[in-house]
Amino acid sequence: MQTHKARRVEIIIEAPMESRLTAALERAGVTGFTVLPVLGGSGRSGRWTREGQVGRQGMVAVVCLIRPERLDTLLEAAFEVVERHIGVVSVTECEVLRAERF
Amino acid sequence: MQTHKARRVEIIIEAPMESRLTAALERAGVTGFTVLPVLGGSGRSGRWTREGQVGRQGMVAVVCLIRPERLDTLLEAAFEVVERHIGVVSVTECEVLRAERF
Amino acid sequence: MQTHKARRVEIIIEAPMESRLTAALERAGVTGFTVLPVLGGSGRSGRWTREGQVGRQGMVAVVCLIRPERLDTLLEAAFEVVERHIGVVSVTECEVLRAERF
Amino acid sequence: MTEILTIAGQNLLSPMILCFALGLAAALARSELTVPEAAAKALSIYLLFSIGFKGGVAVADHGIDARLLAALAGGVVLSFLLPFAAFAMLGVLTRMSHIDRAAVAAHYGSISIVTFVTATSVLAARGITSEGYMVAVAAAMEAPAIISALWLVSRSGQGRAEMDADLWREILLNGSIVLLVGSFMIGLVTGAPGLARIESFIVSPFQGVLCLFLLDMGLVAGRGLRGSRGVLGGGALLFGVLMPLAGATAGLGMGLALGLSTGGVALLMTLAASASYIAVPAAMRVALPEANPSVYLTLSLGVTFPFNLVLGIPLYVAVAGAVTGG
Amino acid sequence: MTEILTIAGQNLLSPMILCFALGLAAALARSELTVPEAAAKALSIYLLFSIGFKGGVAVADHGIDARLLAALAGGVVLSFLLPFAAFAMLGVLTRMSHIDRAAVAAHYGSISIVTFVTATSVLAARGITSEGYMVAVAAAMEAPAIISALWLVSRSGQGRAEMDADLWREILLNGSIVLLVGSFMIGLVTGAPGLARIESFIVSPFQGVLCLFLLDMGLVAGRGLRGSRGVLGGGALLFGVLMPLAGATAGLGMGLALGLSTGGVALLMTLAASASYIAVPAAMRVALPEANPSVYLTLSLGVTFPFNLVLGIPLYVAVAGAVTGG
Amino acid sequence: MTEILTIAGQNLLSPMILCFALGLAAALARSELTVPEAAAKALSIYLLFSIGFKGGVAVADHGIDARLLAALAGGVVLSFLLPFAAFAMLGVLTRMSHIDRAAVAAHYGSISIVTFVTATSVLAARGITSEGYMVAVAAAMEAPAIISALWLVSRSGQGRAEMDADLWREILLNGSIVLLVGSFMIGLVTGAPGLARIESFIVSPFQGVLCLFLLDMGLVAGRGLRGSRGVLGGGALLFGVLMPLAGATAGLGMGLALGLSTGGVALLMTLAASASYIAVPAAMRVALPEANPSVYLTLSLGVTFPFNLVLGIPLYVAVAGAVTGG
Ligand SMILES: Nc1ncnc2c1ncn2[C@@H]1O[C@H](COP(=O)(O)O)[C@@H](O)[C@H]1O
Ligand SMILES: Nc1ncnc2c1ncn2[C@@H]1O[C@H](COP(=O)(O)O)[C@@H](O)[C@H]1O
Ligand SMILES: Nc1ncnc2c1ncn2[C@@H]1O[C@H](COP(=O)(O)O)[C@@H](O)[C@H]1O
Ligand code: NA
Ligand code: NA
Ligand code: NA
Repeated sequence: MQTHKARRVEIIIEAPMESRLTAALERAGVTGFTVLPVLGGSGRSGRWTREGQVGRQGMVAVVCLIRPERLDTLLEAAFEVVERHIGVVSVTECEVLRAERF
Repeated sequence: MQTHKARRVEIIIEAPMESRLTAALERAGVTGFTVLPVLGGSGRSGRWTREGQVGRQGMVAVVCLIRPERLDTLLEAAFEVVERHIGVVSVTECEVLRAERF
Repeated sequence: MQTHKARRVEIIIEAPMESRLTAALERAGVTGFTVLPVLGGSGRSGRWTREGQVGRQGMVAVVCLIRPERLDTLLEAAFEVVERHIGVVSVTECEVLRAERF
Repeated sequence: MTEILTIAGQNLLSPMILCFALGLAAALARSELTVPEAAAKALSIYLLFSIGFKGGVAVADHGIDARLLAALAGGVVLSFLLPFAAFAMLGVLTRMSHIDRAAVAAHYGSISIVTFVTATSVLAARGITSEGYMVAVAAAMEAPAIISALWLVSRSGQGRAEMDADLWREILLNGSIVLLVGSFMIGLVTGAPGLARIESFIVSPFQGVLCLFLLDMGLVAGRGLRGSRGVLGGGALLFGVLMPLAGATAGLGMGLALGLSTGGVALLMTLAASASYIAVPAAMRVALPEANPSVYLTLSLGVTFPFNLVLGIPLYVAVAGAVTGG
Repeated sequence: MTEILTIAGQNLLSPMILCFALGLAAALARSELTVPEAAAKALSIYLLFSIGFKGGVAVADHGIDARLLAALAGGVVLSFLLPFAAFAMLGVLTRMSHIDRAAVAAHYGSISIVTFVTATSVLAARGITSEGYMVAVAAAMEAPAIISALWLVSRSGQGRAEMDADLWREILLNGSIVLLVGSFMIGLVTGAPGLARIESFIVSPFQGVLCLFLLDMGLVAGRGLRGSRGVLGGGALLFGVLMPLAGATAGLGMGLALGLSTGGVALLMTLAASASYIAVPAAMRVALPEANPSVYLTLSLGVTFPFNLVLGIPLYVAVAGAVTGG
Repeated sequence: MTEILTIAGQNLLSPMILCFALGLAAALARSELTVPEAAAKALSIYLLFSIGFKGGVAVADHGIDARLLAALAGGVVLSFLLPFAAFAMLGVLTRMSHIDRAAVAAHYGSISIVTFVTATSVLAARGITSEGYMVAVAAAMEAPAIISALWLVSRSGQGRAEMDADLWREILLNGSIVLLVGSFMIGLVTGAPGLARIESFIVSPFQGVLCLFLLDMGLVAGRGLRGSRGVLGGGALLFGVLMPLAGATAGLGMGLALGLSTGGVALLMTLAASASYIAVPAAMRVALPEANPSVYLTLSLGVTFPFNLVLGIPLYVAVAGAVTGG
């Protein structure tokens, strides 16, 4: 099948920052993203699990498929938000179906 | 460690279509897949979150690790189901342990 | 933006094994990981969904971003735990922001 | 008239409606208040189980009414026919595409069980009884409208409806039908002694649970409305208010023809006036993926549901009382 | 005999059993009805807390019974020994692998707390009292069977059991043991005054909550059965019915030896007859990953659980009544 | 003094506190017992709704008290000022960074609604009434402390607080404020007749629900404590006990100045003594990401919350009684 080069960006970020991140992505012209729940994790700021939490703390994973040429704009927008916060950003090369969607 | 070339296909699709997609994958000879929950997202059909939903609307992410030579069959089967529906399909190159499982 | 080569390891494993896996990862010097919930899946041991379960059965996905040179240590640690259990391990090349975090 | 105003006033100031209003206001003000999905689903399971069970016990108590089958048939007929009225009205009032009109029509032929539950609680507060089997009628009215809508699409040739055996099973055995009919039958079998064992679970807390559930419905409806501003034009909004009135009128006629009690007529009017927002949307995503979900969800959940809750139900109860002299 | 039939009939037509049947039927018919996982877990927390607390209050009221420790020891002995019977019976009736037999045996030595809860509700409906500390006996019977099963595996040399300190902690401090024992002790400490404060939460709605929980159990059991057709042969199915009877007989003997009341004997029979489907499966996935989960889950949840619920419990209650003359 | 000991003793042996202790012990022993997140959130929605509604009904019954506005203002003033006391005390007792001190201070100026709820249930058990509008005071005290803390940070120049319109909306319209104020107003509007309709849902099961909720709080607090061993030094621990006493003293003064009833004074003391662990932490993650969440969460949830629950509340109730002569 016909596929098209793209990038898959995965941003793991604190839940209270989710709406700020997605707003920044939209401002940067990102046309789509998907938010996945996260159960727990570990990093420089230690271990956490959803069970050791009250309220809306915790993290989410935002996945964003994007044309390669738009990657830099996206990363800059994401970095702006992520900068002072805990969380990680990774980028993978991928292929997508239906390029007109991106 | 010994690893083997494979493809990771990620299909984000409406929940009511999940069983149809997995049935199509099974018919196409796919030996395994994993379904992840999705909290929300945004795309051409606008923004949605699980909280703005009643009933079983919403989306899921189906992840499928597959031998490279089987990719085309899988994509055709998936496309058949996804075609008229909202959602996205991406393919990444990867390596897997225990190739005999795929 | 400045990005750095890394690997994204995704391990799908039974929930009762999660704490053993993350403990093994930590012993292997992994500095961070993220645990995602899984709704269901299919593989050699058949189809399962969270709804057909009582108690804490089911699976989780553990995602681990890691420097390329540490990959082998990680895979060996993971394999040790996964070996006799159902589940899959995949590795993707990726780029990360803020390399000092890994 | 004063009767209508009294009922409407009492209804407006009931904890249920105020909870709905609170949820709506919170969502429109973009508060992050949410009821977890699992909790909302658990509340709806409770409501369906309770109302089905109590309906079954009522039928067990009074004996199987001869009108049961007639009422079921009447409900099915209404569900089949209302989509045609909705489809035509949308043609006059809006410029929606053929497919969108058909999808919306399916929603208005089907029913909203929460609207029905709220109506039963209004009746209970006024001491008006109704036929226990009305819950079975509600279940029977969920699906037929979908057939009419798909027929409207296939006739037009302007789209393709994807129907398969799986979809039929999903529609006919959807969660709320199974739970409603199942608990109705359990109530029928166990009768009053069964009720006695679980009364303090399914009867006394019922209205309080309904409050929390309507709070969540308000949140969901409000979020839906915010997310779909501009999706509906004035004509569509008008439809969202006129169609329930048309449906209620048809329900009134059918209820009288069936010889139902005052409460039964009011409930049948409510069923006909209400629009689905759970079972039918899911079916439409599979069968008519090209139809725009924002349109039908906003109409049924954002416009018609609040209208029925706040104004419709008191109106239907008052009219049913006046017409049947109950 | 007529006594058994009466109890069985009443049991069959109770809302609880009918709810279980509804869930089973819905799942087998592939309805999409589901109880959210979080809701089901919340219901089970409620049931465990309520039954533990009430047990503690009962002990506080009647004073610590001299037989408490003996009953605990008796339960532990049963849990240790029953796996050997199960292992042997599986060897005769089936061709399962050594490891699968051991894994299944662990389940049948351990207990199902929902079966126990249902039995207490059957006793309550018949006005039969029982020793409050039976919930502590239930908790004590959860884990010993696992040790026997792992010993059976290691003795055979046909597999390797992975036991570590973590696993022991997970087994001994698993959620249901902690909640059951913890709420038992809270009930013991607060006694009747404590109960008075939360009675309308943990006593009156209990049977209704049990209904919804059994609805979910029916759904889960039904989905499990559908997903594992062909996994069990006729011999295994027979085991799923004979083993609880064997267990109940052992429980009867132990109960009489301990001098328990009619209700206590019935509950000990039920515990011995029931098979675990929460704690033990999780432990088996860690300790005996090669054992096939479909086999042990289908047997314990799909065969023995419904059998006990529908036929077993009334039988055990009737037999306990006849034998103790209660 | 004996009064304090009596209340403390009764409190310690209440099912609520024992449930909290059970959760704490289970988590510290690394049991895998958990209350699903959705269930815990549902329980908290129930508690907030119930307490808000009952407060509104109480105000509707007694007429709007002239002191309502004064009490609201008094609460706001306390919430504004307490962070300065906390900030100073932390400076003396610990070596925390400026930013961490400010973040902790925000928590102690704000309130814990569960602590408040537990105090109302202790009052109810002792037959002490209080002003219905205290729930509105509680809501009013949630946010002001955040402003003080951010001002402390910006003044110091040692960090940067990220405040935007979105964050203000999130703080002021956070779930618990909206639900508490909303249900208060619903109770105010519907009054006693509204309460009658939902009484068996929001009144009778209240204390039982609180038990399960505190069980979960114990689990969460225990897991938090385990995960952050070594994060807090002795000075910080001392702060976690002294600051609530300081807050309670300020609350006592304000309560007397406002002329509140015995119950009202006890509740205002409790509010001032309690520390937020939901709304403020989320706001801090956005506004002061450099502040260490382990520090403020462990202090407020792991130290001060248990202290208030077990010792603080009985003390505040006894002191309020002694001082007001109630
Ligand atoms: N190397 C990593 N791989 C995957 N997830 C990570 C990694 N490092 C951090 N995370 C995630 O990001 C969260 C915050 O990380 P940190 O900022 O390092 O404390 C962790 O709790 C994990 O969920
Ligand atoms: N570029 C993208 N990256 C990640 N997810 C996407 C993207 N576009 C769409 N999606 C997901 O697919 C859903 C439907 O997309 P669409 O069909 O464009 O409305 C969205 O709600 C997202 O969850
Ligand atoms: N090829 C695959 N792609 C994605 N997930 C898989 C695959 N194979 C197995 N899995 C996941 O791993 C679980 C156990 O697989 P198995 O050990 O093959 O039974 C399945 O239930 C899936 O969730
Ligand atoms: Na209708
Ligand atoms: Na047993
Ligand atoms: Na405070």
